[in-house]
Amino acid sequence: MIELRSVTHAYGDRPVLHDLSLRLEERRIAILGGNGSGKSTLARLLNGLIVPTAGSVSVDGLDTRRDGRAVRQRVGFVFQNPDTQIVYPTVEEDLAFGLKARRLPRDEIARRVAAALERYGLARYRHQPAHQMSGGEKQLLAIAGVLVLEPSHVVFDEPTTLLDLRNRRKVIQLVRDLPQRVVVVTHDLDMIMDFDRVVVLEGGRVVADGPPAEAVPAYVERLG
Amino acid sequence: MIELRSVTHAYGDRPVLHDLSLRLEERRIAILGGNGSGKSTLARLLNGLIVPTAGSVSVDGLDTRRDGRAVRQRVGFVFQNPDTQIVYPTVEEDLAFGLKARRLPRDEIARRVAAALERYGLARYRHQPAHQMSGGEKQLLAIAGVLVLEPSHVVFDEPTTLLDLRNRRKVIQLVRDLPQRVVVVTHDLDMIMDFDRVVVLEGGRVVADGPPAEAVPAYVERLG
Amino acid sequence: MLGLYLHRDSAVHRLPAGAKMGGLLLLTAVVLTLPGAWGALAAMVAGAALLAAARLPPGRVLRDLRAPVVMLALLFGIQALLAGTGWQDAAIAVARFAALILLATVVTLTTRVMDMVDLFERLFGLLRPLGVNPAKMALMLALTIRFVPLLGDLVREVRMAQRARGVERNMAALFVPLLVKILTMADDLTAALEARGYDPADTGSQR
Amino acid sequence: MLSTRDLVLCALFAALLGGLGMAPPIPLGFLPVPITAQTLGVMLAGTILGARRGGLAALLFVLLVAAGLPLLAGGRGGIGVLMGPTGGFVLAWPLGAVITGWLAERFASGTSPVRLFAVSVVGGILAVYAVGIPWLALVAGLPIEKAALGTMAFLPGDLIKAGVCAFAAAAVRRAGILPLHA
Ligand SMILES: Nc1ncnc2c1ncn2[C@@H]1O[C@H](COP(=O)(O)OP(=O)(O)OP(=O)(O)O)[C@@H](O)[C@H]1O
Ligand SMILES: Nc1ncnc2c1ncn2[C@@H]1O[C@H](COP(=O)(O)OP(=O)(O)OP(=O)(O)O)[C@@H](O)[C@H]1O
Ligand SMILES: O=C(O)CCCC[C@@H]1SC[C@@H]2NC(=O)N[C@@H]21
Ligand SMILES: [Mg+2]
Ligand SMILES: [Mg+2]
Repeated sequence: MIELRSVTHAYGDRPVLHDLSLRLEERRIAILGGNGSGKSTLARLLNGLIVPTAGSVSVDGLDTRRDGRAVRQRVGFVFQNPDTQIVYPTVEEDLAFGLKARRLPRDEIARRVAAALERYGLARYRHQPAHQMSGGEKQLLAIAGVLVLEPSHVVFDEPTTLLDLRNRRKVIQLVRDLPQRVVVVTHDLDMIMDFDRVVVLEGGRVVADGPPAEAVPAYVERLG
Repeated sequence: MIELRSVTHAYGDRPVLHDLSLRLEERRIAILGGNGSGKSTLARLLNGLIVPTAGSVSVDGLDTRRDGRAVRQRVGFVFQNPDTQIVYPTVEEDLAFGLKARRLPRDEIARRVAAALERYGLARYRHQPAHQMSGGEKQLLAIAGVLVLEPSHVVFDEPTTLLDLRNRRKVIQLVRDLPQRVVVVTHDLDMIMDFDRVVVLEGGRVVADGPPAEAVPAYVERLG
Repeated sequence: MLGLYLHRDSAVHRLPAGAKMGGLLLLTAVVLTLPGAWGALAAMVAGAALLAAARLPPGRVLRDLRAPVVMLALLFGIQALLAGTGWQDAAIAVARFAALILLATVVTLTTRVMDMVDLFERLFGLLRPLGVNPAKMALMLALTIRFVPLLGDLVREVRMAQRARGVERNMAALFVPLLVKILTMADDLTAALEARGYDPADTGSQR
Repeated sequence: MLSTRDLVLCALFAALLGGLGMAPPIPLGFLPVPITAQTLGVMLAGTILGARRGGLAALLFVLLVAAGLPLLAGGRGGIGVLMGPTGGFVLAWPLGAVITGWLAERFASGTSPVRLFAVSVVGGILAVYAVGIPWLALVAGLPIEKAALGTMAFLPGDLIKAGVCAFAAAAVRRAGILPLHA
């Protein structure tokens, strides 16, 4: 469970989130909101990539400010732009990157990488330079690179923006099938229609919060 | 009118477009296709940013290989990511960039820049550094930077991917109201429903070509 | 950080970039040659006067200056302590450079980047016989100014992506994706420049 | 002649040098010269772009610092800083990038990290020190041996930077992204 207590966040002297309190315990949660409403900021707070200017964020009781490292082991994060997330050069090396940092034994790493290559349909790209893959394939690799670490929560920041219809469905399906708890920031309403909860941000405040049937129309209306 | 005659294009020894012949004369044309199908490559051929490996592309009778410069004056190009399109530090200077490259007289430049600032609602950002603008504002600036050159055709490569609902509508409306001939590469089906023609690519070949009511279902089915 | 030009309607803003840069050079020479604290004092007074004349908000300017001055104080202060050169000398050294940074900041805040770049372009014109293309130099300078914040964001983003994958600090792994991203961005930027009518074969001067 | 792509690459690497200035400088104590991440940018510009473009990138950076942009670590800039005790090092950066690039083009155009490391050391460390030390002695009024000895404190850090540069440049080459002569 992720909990935000009176969280305020500012970049320099510019506040972008104002006194947010949320208990995120549903299995699939979406965050909607206009450009600049604070979605990415909120998402980055959830695994301690940034820490709040005031208030606190905790994951399963661990404070992101004090136990940042432990929190990041629990909460995986997939960035919008796979290019900045992939540590090149080859697909296989990239998948092993996070596992090596955890100092797992060599054969354990090899096992997990092989499994991930299979599961996400990347096996045939194994030795290929990652930057030569298409947008959709890169996005899959970025997701695989996080999931191979087996986090208990996964946060996605707009994971479908570069994808065609087919790859988008693939990613939507993949997210749907994840056993983990999931938080997705997106503008893609199709993706979240069967989610358990939708939080809508505007100007750094929650303006709607509830099941999709309630919150999505509120979002559409506000931005209409 | 843009015409492609038996166009083939390869990057190195990897062909991505195969013997394409198209006469693009409708006012609003969309190009659809999966990731890696060759859409961006096709778009870049249209204004001579790249020239075909074989075959030829002409704009109003001008060959892109021989008259590249004249072609680029006629065909504006708006990229997916405004961050890679904005080249000068402030909004006003960036708008002036293309005009300066054309060697227009100073007062003509000033006049056109002022008009564009007004028309696209950028006047209040005039002296602001472009990097401080939001995604949607940047996209508007990128479009304005092209339209200020008054091209007779405008090609867009996925212009709405980074935008929220509101900014997306704004850009869709802006594209709809353009007096120019327009070619749009996109995965965004809402944008093109009232277009005159939709060309669907797959593996570097045209697999459907017609009014949206015909071509879009063909696209959806293929990628389904 | 690169807030740079701060638009105000003032005589200092309207002064030609050449005059401002020339003045800056001159004052720098004076400050560095005058013995003791006098040069620094003179430059401080000049800087403060210009600041007022330019109608710049002093709070904002002082905030911009805080980081470099703290840095300078650290550089010279620790040296004074360890080398025993005396705190007065250290204070004077800090004051000198702080004054010069103040002057440079006033010039930067009141001069449009384009005007500065135009000035460089004219200066590079003198080097044309050596094969220097002033228009290209000017364009590269402007591009650099535009890219600095972009690169800053990129560095931040890549670092975060790595921390998200459990790698808290790994310099080598940081630069691989960063370089790949820079090099692929270069292709898009090149296309964007050419799409807007930039022609590298065009060697004539602007205007 | 410089192509549009060359212009963009030069500007991007000049900006990368500026971006590296965001890492806080570490004061040494006995010398008024900090440890900075920016020399890594010099080595990267040389090894990845080659002599001409790499040197140009570093030159652009120095020009913008001279113009007063706060691009040096800790937000410093302006002619005054260039004329200060650290000025010789900064002014030597373009030279360092040229030498690194020149050597890379001849001896390290492949993916060998060892060679890339060696050229980074010669261009990015030796050449920079060769100009920086006499300048420091002159401006700070130190005997040259003392300036040279003090500067040796940068060596461990700069060797690490050369290592990082070699690793990163080798990886980029292995991915086949930008051949040195393209
Ligand atoms: N590192 C930063 N420094 C300064 N301001 C920032 C930074 N990151 C974001 N901001 C600003 O904070 C506000 C919220 O940004 P955020 O990225 O959280 O918005 P968002 O909802 O994710 O928007 P988008 O839909 O465009 O991705 C924006 O106005 C943005 O300009
Ligand atoms: N500069 C390049 N060098 C080598 N291969 C390239 C280059 N640009 C594109 N390709 C390859 O050519 C194919 C077509 O690319 P293109 O960018 O035209 O696809 P697209 O239809 O625009 O895809 P997307 O929807 O992902 O943007 C892809 O397989 C891509 O990997
Ligand atoms: O920021 C400045 O004022 C310039 C600092 C120059 C530092 C020199 S460059 C070579 C050597 N290696 C370092 O890390 N620092 C010094
Ligand atoms: Mg965001
Ligand atoms: Mg594309």
